[in-house]
Amino acid sequence: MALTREQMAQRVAKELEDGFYVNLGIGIPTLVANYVPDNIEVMLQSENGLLGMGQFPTEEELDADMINAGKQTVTAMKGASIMDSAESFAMIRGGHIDLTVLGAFEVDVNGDIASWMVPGKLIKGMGGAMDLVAGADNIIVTMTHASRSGESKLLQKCTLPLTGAGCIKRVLTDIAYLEIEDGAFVLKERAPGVSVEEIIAKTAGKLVVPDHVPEMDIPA
Amino acid sequence: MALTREQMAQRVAKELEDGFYVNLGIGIPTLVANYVPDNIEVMLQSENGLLGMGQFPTEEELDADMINAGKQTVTAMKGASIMDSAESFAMIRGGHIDLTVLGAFEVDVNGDIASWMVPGKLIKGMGGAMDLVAGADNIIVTMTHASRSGESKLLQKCTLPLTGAGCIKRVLTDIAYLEIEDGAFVLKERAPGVSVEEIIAKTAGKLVVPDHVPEMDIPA
Amino acid sequence: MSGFDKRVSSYEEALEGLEDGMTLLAGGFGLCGIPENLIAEIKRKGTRDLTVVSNNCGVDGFGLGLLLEDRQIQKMIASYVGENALFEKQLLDGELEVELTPQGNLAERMRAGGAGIPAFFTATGYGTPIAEGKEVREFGDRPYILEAAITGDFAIVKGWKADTYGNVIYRHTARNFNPLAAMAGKITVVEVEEIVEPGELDPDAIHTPGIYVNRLICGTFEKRIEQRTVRS
Amino acid sequence: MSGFDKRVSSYEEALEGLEDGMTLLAGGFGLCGIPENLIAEIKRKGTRDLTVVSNNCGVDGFGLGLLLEDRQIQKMIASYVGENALFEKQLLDGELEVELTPQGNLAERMRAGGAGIPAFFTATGYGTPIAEGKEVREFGDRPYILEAAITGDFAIVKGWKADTYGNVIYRHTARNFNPLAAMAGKITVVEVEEIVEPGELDPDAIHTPGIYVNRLICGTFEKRIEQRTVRS
Repeated sequence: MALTREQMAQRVAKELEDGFYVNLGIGIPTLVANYVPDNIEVMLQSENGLLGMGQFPTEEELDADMINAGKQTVTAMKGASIMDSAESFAMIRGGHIDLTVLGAFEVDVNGDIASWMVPGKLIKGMGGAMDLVAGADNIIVTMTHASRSGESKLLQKCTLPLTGAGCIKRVLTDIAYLEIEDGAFVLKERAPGVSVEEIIAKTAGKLVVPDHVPEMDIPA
Repeated sequence: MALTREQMAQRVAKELEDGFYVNLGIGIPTLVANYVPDNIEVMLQSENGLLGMGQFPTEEELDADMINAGKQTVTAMKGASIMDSAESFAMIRGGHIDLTVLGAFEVDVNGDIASWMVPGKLIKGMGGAMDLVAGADNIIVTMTHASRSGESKLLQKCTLPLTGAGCIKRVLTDIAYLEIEDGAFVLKERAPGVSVEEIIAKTAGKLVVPDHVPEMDIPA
Repeated sequence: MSGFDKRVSSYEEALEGLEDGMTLLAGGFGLCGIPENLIAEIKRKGTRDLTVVSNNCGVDGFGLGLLLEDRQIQKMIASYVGENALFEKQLLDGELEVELTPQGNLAERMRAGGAGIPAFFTATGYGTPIAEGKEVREFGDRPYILEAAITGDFAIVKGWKADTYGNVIYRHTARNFNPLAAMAGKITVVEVEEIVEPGELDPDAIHTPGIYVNRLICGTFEKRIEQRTVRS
Repeated sequence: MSGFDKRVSSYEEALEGLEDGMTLLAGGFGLCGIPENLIAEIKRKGTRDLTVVSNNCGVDGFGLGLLLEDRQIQKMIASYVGENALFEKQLLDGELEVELTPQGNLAERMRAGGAGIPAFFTATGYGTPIAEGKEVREFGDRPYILEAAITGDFAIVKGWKADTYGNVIYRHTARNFNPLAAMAGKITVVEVEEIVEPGELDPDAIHTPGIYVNRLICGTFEKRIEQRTVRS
């Protein structure tokens, strides 16, 4: 069975470590915050200038001057700090974020990622995505393994304009967790009940399949 | 009569305008702060990170955490701001200082300045001098016109290693006020009682002498 | 003598000298921390053919979106412009030019403009469409591209509190691009919620020193919220 | 779980992993805002062949001057080193290497190192000895030189107050190079005068966010004054 969005977030959350500073993109990545293990603490960075993003505000706490990178009203946790955009991106671009989780349209065996524009459609802009992919050593891309029409998003070479080149090492899809090594996707885990054959069939880029591919440990 | 150090500072102070942000170097430039005209306000920047330097502290105000670029204990005036060294030099290098006053060993007709090292002597470092000369549009160099042994410091080409190239437009010496234009020193004013001939004799670089060279208006 | 008192008495005076064809830097992220009254004054004033540098272009009917209504913006330099139907229409109709720049580059390019750095290398954007025509150079084993500084004829900035000398403090994430726009404007105009006397703000806590501020005005703000999200 | 608590229990632990031959960034300007106890610990520890990046090298017998006594510094990158007889002697004897860099470049190079900018252009130093061997390029009608970022294996930093998460506030001009060193250290160690609980410091007033801080310790400081100047 393909993972739900919540299960994808749960699987990503297993990569969190105590004391990690984490930037979560919009969509599935945002859900990761709901599954931080009880025994660790992480701090969320929002690239508009907030390190230590808290939960959404109550009606009483609502404050137009406190938003996240998705422009949602938020709160600051105890121990938060607020900075201007240059300082916020200094933090990102200087490699100080421990883990960045982002969505994508396509990823390829070279670690290239395309996530910001589809030619022919209106271009809305890359926001902070190019900075995030260029800045972090440790990025997990989350996306469905294939498009709705069944086309693989794990390619030999991205077809869409890139967000960054050679920067992605880990991909979690709805059916597999893979790492990018030496010009190939290496299949590390499969979603519960998903066969290796299905993953092979849905992966367009070079795929390395070890002898044993464990199922992910995900609550049903 | 050659100007005293105090008179030189007095003459430079006439270039101050109301609302000027000013950086004063060590030595004669520092004295300029004593002669700010009563009817204007200026704010002093100290490049270690203080905009709005006040007077020296009383014994009671003395604070090791509040010093100027000369490492002297100072105070902050009302309306001061304090910043880190990168922000302080952003201010300087970005051209935001209205007037910078600095000492020098040599200045030449191209606006080159040498002020930080004499080969063969121990090199102590340029501190912020290279940043200051490269950052300000409006710089006044203050120095004696000639060395103690009588050698001119206003040259056709600097002989000492430079602090900056092509950045000086105005020089106040103990005997003259000059501006650098089109590859020459233009004699604008002479110290009271100093003859044009003396200035010509003591200026090694190309000197343009207008028909009329007024005496400086300096209290005796 | 006026000394360091940066206050002006009207929004009209605050934007005196802003002319057709100029480059305008605007603080704000989404609708958070935008100089809303200064933008409204530019609409009233009718200045045209502006190049506007701002992370976003407001929404329909508010913020920089107001300047689209009478086609006052000729070119927009931004990182994300997806919130605005009129923007989309003018872009598709070829009435508006847009230069997309990554958010971090936008911030750093404005800071560089204010700090006297004409260009810097960054990994952001290497291998992407925004690297086209830009110099690539390796440092260590990594490729970087050269990005140029941005400055503006005017910067419009929204602060929280300022003293009369123009020392500004921002509030929470309304800080965002405001201090950077303030650094990079030839003429920087700041509107705030409260103006206090010099000495009332802690010198250690100033975000924008008054040296960057040419004009200061106190306004009242709607502070519209773009994505109102609350927990129960 | 320790989460974000950056506190260590001793100066020894604070500098664990600092090894011979490493590059050390040190905050401070003159003797103002120097991490004096961390420096003293490096002396005690006896780490050698250090490359030290700091605006100055302390004075005889205090601050970084202490590290000269046992010749622990192999190379000094600084803007001004004129306050120290032992420094002068070791330099003249060829026992110490020095790279002089303008103060603004030093600050900006450390910030760049922390911000992922490998190099930037600056007008500072063009036409001077420090431009030798560096690329020159014109932007507009002005020549600039290319300067490289600086990073360090360790950064030692003196703050005023911090919370246990390592969010730091500096006091007055003791700020100077400290926030920049903090950004550019692979391992950044901060000593402060007071440690408070998270939530006690205003998030809008943090100078160094805790993300840059790996280790935090509370110390007592002599705060020696270099030029004691008072008015009567």
